[in-house]
Amino acid sequence: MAAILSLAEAVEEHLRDGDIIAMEGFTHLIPFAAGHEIIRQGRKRLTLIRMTPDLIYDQMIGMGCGEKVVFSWGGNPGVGSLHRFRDAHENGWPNKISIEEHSHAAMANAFDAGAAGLPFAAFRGYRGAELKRVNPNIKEITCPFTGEKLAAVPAIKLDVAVVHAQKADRKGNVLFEGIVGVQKQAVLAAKRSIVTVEEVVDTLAPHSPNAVILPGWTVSAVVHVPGGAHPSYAHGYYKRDNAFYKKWDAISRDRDSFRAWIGEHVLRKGPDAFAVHAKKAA
Amino acid sequence: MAAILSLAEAVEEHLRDGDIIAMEGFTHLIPFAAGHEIIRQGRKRLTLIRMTPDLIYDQMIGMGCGEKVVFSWGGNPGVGSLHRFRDAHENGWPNKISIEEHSHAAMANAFDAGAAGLPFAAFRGYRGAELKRVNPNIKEITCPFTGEKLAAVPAIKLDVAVVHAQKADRKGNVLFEGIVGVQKQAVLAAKRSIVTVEEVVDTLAPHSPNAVILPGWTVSAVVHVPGGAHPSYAHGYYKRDNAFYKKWDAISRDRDSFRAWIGEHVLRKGPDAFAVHAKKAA
Amino acid sequence: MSANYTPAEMMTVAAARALTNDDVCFVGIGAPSAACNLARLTHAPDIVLIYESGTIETKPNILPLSIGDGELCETALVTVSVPEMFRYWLQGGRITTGFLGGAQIDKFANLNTTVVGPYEKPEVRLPGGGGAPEIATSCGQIFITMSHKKRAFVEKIDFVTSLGHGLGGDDRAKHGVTTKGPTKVLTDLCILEPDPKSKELTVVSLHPGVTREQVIESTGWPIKFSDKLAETPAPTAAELKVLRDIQARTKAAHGEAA
Amino acid sequence: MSANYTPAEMMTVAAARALTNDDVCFVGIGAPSAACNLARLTHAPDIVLIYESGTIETKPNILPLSIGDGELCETALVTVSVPEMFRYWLQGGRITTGFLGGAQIDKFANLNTTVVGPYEKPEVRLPGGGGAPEIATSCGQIFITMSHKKRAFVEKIDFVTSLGHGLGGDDRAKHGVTTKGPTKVLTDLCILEPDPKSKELTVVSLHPGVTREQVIESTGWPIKFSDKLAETPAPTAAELKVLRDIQARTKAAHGEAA
Repeated sequence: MAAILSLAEAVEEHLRDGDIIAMEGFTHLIPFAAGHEIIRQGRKRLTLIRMTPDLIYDQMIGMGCGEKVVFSWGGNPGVGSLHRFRDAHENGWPNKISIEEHSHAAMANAFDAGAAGLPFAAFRGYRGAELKRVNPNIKEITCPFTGEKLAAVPAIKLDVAVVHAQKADRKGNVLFEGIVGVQKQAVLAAKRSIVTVEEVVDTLAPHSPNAVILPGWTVSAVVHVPGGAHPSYAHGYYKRDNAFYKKWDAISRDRDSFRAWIGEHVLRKGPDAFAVHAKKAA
Repeated sequence: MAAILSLAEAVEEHLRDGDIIAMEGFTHLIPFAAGHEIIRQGRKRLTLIRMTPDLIYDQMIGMGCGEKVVFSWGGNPGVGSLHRFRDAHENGWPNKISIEEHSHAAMANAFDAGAAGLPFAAFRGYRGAELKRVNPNIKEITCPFTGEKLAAVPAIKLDVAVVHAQKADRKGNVLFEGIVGVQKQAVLAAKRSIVTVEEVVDTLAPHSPNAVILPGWTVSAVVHVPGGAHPSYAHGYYKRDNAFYKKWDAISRDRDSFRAWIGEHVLRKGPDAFAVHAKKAA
Repeated sequence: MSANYTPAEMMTVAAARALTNDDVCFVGIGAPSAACNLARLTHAPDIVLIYESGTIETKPNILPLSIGDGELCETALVTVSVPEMFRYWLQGGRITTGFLGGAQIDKFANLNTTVVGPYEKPEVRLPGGGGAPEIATSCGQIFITMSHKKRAFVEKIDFVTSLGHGLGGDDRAKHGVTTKGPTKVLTDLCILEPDPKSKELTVVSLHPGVTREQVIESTGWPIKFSDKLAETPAPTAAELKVLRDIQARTKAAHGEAA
Repeated sequence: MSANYTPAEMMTVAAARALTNDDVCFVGIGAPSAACNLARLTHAPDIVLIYESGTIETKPNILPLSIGDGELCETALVTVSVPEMFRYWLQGGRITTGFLGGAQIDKFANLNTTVVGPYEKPEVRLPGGGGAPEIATSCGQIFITMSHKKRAFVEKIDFVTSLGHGLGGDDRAKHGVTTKGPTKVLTDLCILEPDPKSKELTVVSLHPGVTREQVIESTGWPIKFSDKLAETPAPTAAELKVLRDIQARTKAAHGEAA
């Protein structure tokens, strides 16, 4: 059964230097508060897996938490580049990071395979695509019945999955709703998992029998962090702060302005700072 | 967009002699009314795919609709044997049928692969199991990263999927709820599909954004057949008729009593006969 | 002796006692379902019961006749598709204990639920494996419940539907299987466990009033007994009451649609 | 001439017109999203729009800034997981038309959204492929929308992020791809289509007021023109109104959380 912890406790207990982690959420429910806590605790040499590194990894990379990034689309959605990601990858600031680049289909299949306990995923992908040339983790497999050649990638296996959800009950059962991305797969592909939530409730009911729910015994720690997905959003709670995504371009373009922003909004703040963004939608 | 047809029209238009079909529903939502219509229309030489052939295929096999059965568990749940299935397989009455036997895991993976447009499914299965010896459609595949050997089975590709659901709207969008089995996968693995439903409604709303819904453009025909899953059940509408499952043992044990039952309850009846079983649950 | 309980009840109670509050069980229909729910309603209130129909953390008030009864979904935390159940939950390695039974079992706890006689021309065609082949290899351990009869406990089974300990010793591992496999066989006469080295099933506990002779007589191979052979504690009044209550509720419910 | 519309609007309108009421579109952010929703709000009310975030049959009232904006889910028929989207829906072959764009395109409509310069030591590191590599091969056909600039329309792209017609002719099929690939490239100057045999992009229609010289000047290879070169009909007042209305609503909405 999941333990209900503070964010500091959850990260201290479950996330270590050098871990292979995924902090998922496909535009929706991105666990920013947890990312800030990881920065505050100064975690290092993490392998950071996310389909879209987004601002959360840009912030962590800029503060030196990362050693390797595994991703499929590395931009600031609708805005432009992830400047801290590029600065680390291209100039080694604050430290050199390596990249493993895939397509969305490859990573979605790799998360699915990880959740299913398989060693690899086979899919009809990368045909005529040059990533095959530069990524040794893209191989080929032949269908034993038709002879068709398919792409194969290793399953994603995580030390820790970190995700944000709408609700958990007191046993740590977690409900996701809306754009659910690969969060469930990430948790099921991980040895340990931290789930931040908008609300801790007595019961998740009423809900569809087929709702996207993770039982508490599949989750290591549940943390109550209202607003914890800002500047991404939480369906049914608050909207995406598109304006902040645009502002981030200027903040992150320059190393000093980035450091200043992190100092003010991360290092000198705590998870409670996110509460202001948590206003339940009508 | 799905056409809303009568059951006779739907079967006439979409289901032909010699087709490879799956009539799915894992104990729940088994499309019995459609099975009876197929018997009335005298379809022959069908390849009948179902994880659990259940009474629906026992009835169709006993009336000579089948040529081959692909399955993973061939009993009358909680009761005993499928006598018509065994009589056809063991004694060739009313005609000889061949079988292709798998495990549940293999068929569930094969339906998933069919829906995903893949030629095969790989899974950790059949280890030390003798079905590998007697079923040439069970092969081995090696993970290109770890060298682990996994089982492989061909994806299920269907001419027609026939399933039953709770609701469809007038555009033919279909909602499934409760034990959803492999129905969605079956429809997505098929060239054509017939979906019988308890209710046709103006809108499926309100429902979870993540409900199990098939868009109308993925379905060929929707047919309104209240009670059409009896003696199986429809979550939220009526319960499983366990007593009938027990009675079937005696009815089906003997060829004449079976024929008599079919004559009275199938050949001399129509889909309306199922309406009596459709009482909405409180 | 004439007990105030049946041998079948003793088997179910013994199976229930073998479960712990921390178990995540993959439950089959029949005796396993009765045993798992008896455990849940007695000493293991938090035990997680999963049925292959996709129902997770189900708490049925009546025992299902089929693996997909509505009761299982209505009382579950959540219900997933069958492909997800077999891919993410069973193959994903989340199940601690799986239950199996069969028409035939051999001394290494390999099971046959497929055919009596040759596969191509069976004397008796059984329902088949269903989930068994992968339950047998994916769950942390396997409990087997069967009625103890000579025609079921045989020297050689006609078809290996699901792997137990194979040919014994470390043969199971040779199939690339890393899970424990059958750790207990619970019958209406006794409890058997595989020998730590040879993996041959050995009687470790006789149910009250059952003699060695009965077990020898009911087993199709020269059955071994443990040096520290125990007697299974008889079902308690509390255990019997809970078991009989749920069975009475079940009987009533399954008649209802008649 | 001074038109009452911008070249970007002309491009979006031209892309919208190329869509039919029967299309099932895999939609990307930006111009494709504007074009698909313009089509939906004008001549193709039943067009099915799918975004890779898992939203199926979405009818956004404002254009998403990100591929996973809440608006997409709130107005969708249903939202599925991202693995399901890529496995059952895209790979499953259910998409008639996919939209792509890029930083670089070559004469065979291969696209680069990965790097300018060498991959290992890029001059400019672009966001990367995202869904493009499989969108390019799994959809029935591909429409490409790009601003027509010499630095984008290049003789040789630095990295083949997604396959168009490869080296031309039947090279695409040699990669085991059976879908049509790029059938139209819609720019702010003109509409290009691949030559039926050579698959080289050919200008088939110039937007009003655009000259051949402008297109030649803006293309990094000796661009070919169709013998039956047409002029693209200017956007109608109705088309412009619908497009500007949704863009105005979008602007308002995206400011709101500031």
